[in-house]
Amino acid sequence: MFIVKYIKNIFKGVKSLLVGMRRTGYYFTHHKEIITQQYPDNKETLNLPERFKGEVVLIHDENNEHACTGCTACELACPNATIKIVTKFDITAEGKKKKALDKFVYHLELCTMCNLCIIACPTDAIKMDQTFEHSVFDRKELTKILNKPGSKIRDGVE
Amino acid sequence: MSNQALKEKITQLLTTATFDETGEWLNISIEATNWPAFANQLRHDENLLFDYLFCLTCIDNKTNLTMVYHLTSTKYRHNIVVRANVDSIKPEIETVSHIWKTAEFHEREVYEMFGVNFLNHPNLRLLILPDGWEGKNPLRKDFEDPINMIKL
Amino acid sequence: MWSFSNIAGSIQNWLNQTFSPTWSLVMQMIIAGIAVISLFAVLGLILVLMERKVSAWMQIRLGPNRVGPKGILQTFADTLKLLVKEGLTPAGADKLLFNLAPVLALVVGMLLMAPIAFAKDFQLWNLNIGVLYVSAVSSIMVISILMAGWASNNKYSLMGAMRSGAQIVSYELSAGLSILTIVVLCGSLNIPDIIYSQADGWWIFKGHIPAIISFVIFIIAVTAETNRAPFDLAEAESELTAGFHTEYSGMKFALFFLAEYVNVFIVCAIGATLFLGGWMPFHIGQWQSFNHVMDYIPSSIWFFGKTFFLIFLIMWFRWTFPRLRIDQLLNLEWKYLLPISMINLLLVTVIAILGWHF
Amino acid sequence: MFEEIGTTTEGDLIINVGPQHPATHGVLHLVITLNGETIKKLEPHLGYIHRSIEKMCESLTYRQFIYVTSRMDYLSAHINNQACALVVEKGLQIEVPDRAKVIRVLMAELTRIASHELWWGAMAMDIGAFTPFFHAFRERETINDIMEETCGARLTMNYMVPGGVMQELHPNFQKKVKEFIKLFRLKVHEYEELLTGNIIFKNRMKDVGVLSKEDAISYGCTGPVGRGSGVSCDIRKLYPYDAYDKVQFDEVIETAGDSLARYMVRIKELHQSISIIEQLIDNIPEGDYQAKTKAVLKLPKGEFYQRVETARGEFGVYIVSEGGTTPHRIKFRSPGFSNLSALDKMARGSKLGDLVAMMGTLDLVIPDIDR
Repeated sequence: MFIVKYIKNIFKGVKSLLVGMRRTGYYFTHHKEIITQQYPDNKETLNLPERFKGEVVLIHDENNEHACTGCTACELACPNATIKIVTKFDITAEGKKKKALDKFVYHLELCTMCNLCIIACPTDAIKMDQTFEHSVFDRKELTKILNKPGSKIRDGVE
Repeated sequence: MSNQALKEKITQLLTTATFDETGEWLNISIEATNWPAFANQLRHDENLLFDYLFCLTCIDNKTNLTMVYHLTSTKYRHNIVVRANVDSIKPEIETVSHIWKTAEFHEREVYEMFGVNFLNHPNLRLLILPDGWEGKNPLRKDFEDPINMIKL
Repeated sequence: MWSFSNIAGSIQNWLNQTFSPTWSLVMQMIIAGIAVISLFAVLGLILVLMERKVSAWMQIRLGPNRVGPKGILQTFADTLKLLVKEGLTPAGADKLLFNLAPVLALVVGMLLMAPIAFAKDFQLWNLNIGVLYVSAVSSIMVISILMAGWASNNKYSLMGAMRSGAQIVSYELSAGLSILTIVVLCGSLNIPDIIYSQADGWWIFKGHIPAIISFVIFIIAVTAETNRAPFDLAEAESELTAGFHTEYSGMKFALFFLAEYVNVFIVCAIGATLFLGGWMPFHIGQWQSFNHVMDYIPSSIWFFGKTFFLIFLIMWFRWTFPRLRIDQLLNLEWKYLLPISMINLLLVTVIAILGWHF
Repeated sequence: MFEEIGTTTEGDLIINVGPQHPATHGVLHLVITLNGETIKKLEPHLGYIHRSIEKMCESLTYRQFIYVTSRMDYLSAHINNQACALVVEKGLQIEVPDRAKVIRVLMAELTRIASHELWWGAMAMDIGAFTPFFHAFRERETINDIMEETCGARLTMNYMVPGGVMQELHPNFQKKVKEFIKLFRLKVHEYEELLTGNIIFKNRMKDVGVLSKEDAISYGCTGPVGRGSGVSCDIRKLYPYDAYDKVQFDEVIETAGDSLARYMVRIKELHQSISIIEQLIDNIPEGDYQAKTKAVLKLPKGEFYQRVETARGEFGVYIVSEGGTTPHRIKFRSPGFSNLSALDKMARGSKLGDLVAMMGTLDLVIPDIDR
């Protein structure tokens, strides 16, 4: 019957609309389920996972020593030339010339956080840090020199 | 159909075709001039029914270009790769966009990236490159990007 | 007792005693105008914030919470931003119509404010054909939208305006018919008369099922008439970017925005007046003691409460449903709403003639 | 540009949808010829974010080029990476440990759920319902958090390496995934309440953008678009890779070919993905997560093709190697490119409002189309 079908359709339609409205109405009255975070407010409690890839850092210990031998494995592994290793020649105690790290130049603006350099590093000298607030006013500030001034290679790292 | 059966069947269709079975799928090399008729047969032959062209691309071998067509049959589930060499200075090949509709966009992409001229293509215009692009085709080996972001 | 009508009455008395009758009338008009404009501003501020909060809570968000405590001053900040923005006029636009359209939209809203009873005996203009006046004036709104769409010299705007024209003209019918059911039941077009006829119960309860049906149809039709989702085809931001106000910026855009919200308020106020008794407290037939308790709540609170409930309902629709397509929109009107409201009107007429309503 | 479209006659209206338009997620540009509200012709213009990834990859080594593919279809970045890892493994004949295979499948299915979530929300927003967007993002956030814990990033994870995966799973991974699945089953029900059953939604979707089975095959439509038209094209089922041959799941096929069918395919795929994850999450084999590979990878001379099923359809990587450390030619067969080509066929004769429904259910990701 046409009329019966017509009325049935209307009721079915209205019911489906009411089901949807019940769902939004539920969330309207249940404010505890609100999921949006207040990022600057929760800075203290913000917990990033330890593996989070924020930026590359060179690990320095308390004696201002790092483990980078300047072997350029990370530079070769990097797909977009983010890392530039500048080496120099140190004179060791025996009077021999030895290649050593002069500057670990890191272009954060080019980095895609792909983690390939960390894997490539034979001495585990670099790691990914959890900092994620990288915005600066001048692009030049994103080019960083990772080895701290006066730092030198840890003894025994080849 | 197994690779062997396919080979026999295709030899019947096109005697000049040469085969290469080292890869995952049967590779068939043909002359570019044979392609339109051969494509029609591949699509409509009852035992082949290659109705799905899942990849169409071009390779720049510096001396010549190679058009590569990956075909599969949604009924029999067999795959073949058809390769046709075209000249690198004046590359030309017949379009297959009336047989496999997906070829229309893929051929337009190859046209602008490699400069291959697809004869009888209904709408052979630039798709990805900006209107009025002049100069070499970007995916050719001899293309040098004036800005060159790749090598940095 | 403290009430709006007492305050208005004392101001009127004072004016009449101090000035000559002509000046007193002029002063009254100025005061009424200022009152309407400030009501506009306040409504805009409140409704925009309300919409943002309602949408936020339905979408499991917090909503604005930066400006002022819990974000209640957010709309001030928004208005300030829109005020200082440049009001662009596109190069090919018809300048006069382009600039006139938002003003017209606002003027329609102001005109519609006149016959609405905000509280007991508190009305700007007690018009004996109040309901007719409202439905007549509200259809001018479509002209401002068409004007905006055409004058913008933009294809999106034009399409939005054309859609809006088709939409408002058709939905005017069922809105009018569902208003008529109440007019038939109480036998008057005068808004105070309609309200007083609901002193022993609101029409939605007194008028059996037909009144409920016409209430539902009225809500659907006015949602469409005010271009609110799911009937916001004139704007349809995913199809026409912003529809008829694509080219508007700054304060001109803000006027459209304001007009939309004020229109929502007005149609909800009309709905509340017709079906939910306007400022009339919740009365049940012969329960005198219960009715007395209800009378202690001020009439203005009843009015605004009902109106805002309806506004909330319309916002609830907006944040739940997807948008209709233009042909489905017209189908809904011509194949469903209009036949139903006609049969409904017939039923109500029978009920009214036989006196079956309570 | 407009003269070339041809067929325009007096009274036709040509509008540009995009490159900046709320309905095109990304910078797609469609030139539409309208007659009133009816679409007469539609012409996509691409390339606004073309980065020539294929050319870039020609100068990157086989370890390096994987990360670039995350930037193509950023919503199924994981699955793109997986395809690249698989093709390198195919060329070098590396045997991947079982553990790595299962981890890859788990991650791929989580990615698929996350991608479908975003599609669901964005499609609902296209047709005018705003609320689903936020509801969908709530669950997507949970997946992203799980990803972040194990892979260290939320969207472009770069977790696949030739021979396995980059890092061991996080200790919390299994627990969190199980919690998520339990919750997600309830939430999918909510989605259906909010949108699937809604009569306005059904009317918007039904008989809109119908694509017949023959056309779907001819246009090379794959994924939910192809399956919505009744084409059996799930690579996971047809040519199983990694651990897909070990799990039980159904290939979802709808035959109607309209937008509603494509919608239903994706919603049902959510259930299938959950079932795959449920089968694997308690049975991750012990062992290495990465096979031993040489430091410098050199693919033998030849051609290698690997197809995988991303959230949008069949993704293929075609490598031509000359035997060096970098590929000679690399071609990415992206599902979105072929799916987009069918849009003109679908859209002709429908209303402008239908176009957004069609584009919504095609689930176009523009970087995937432009590459």
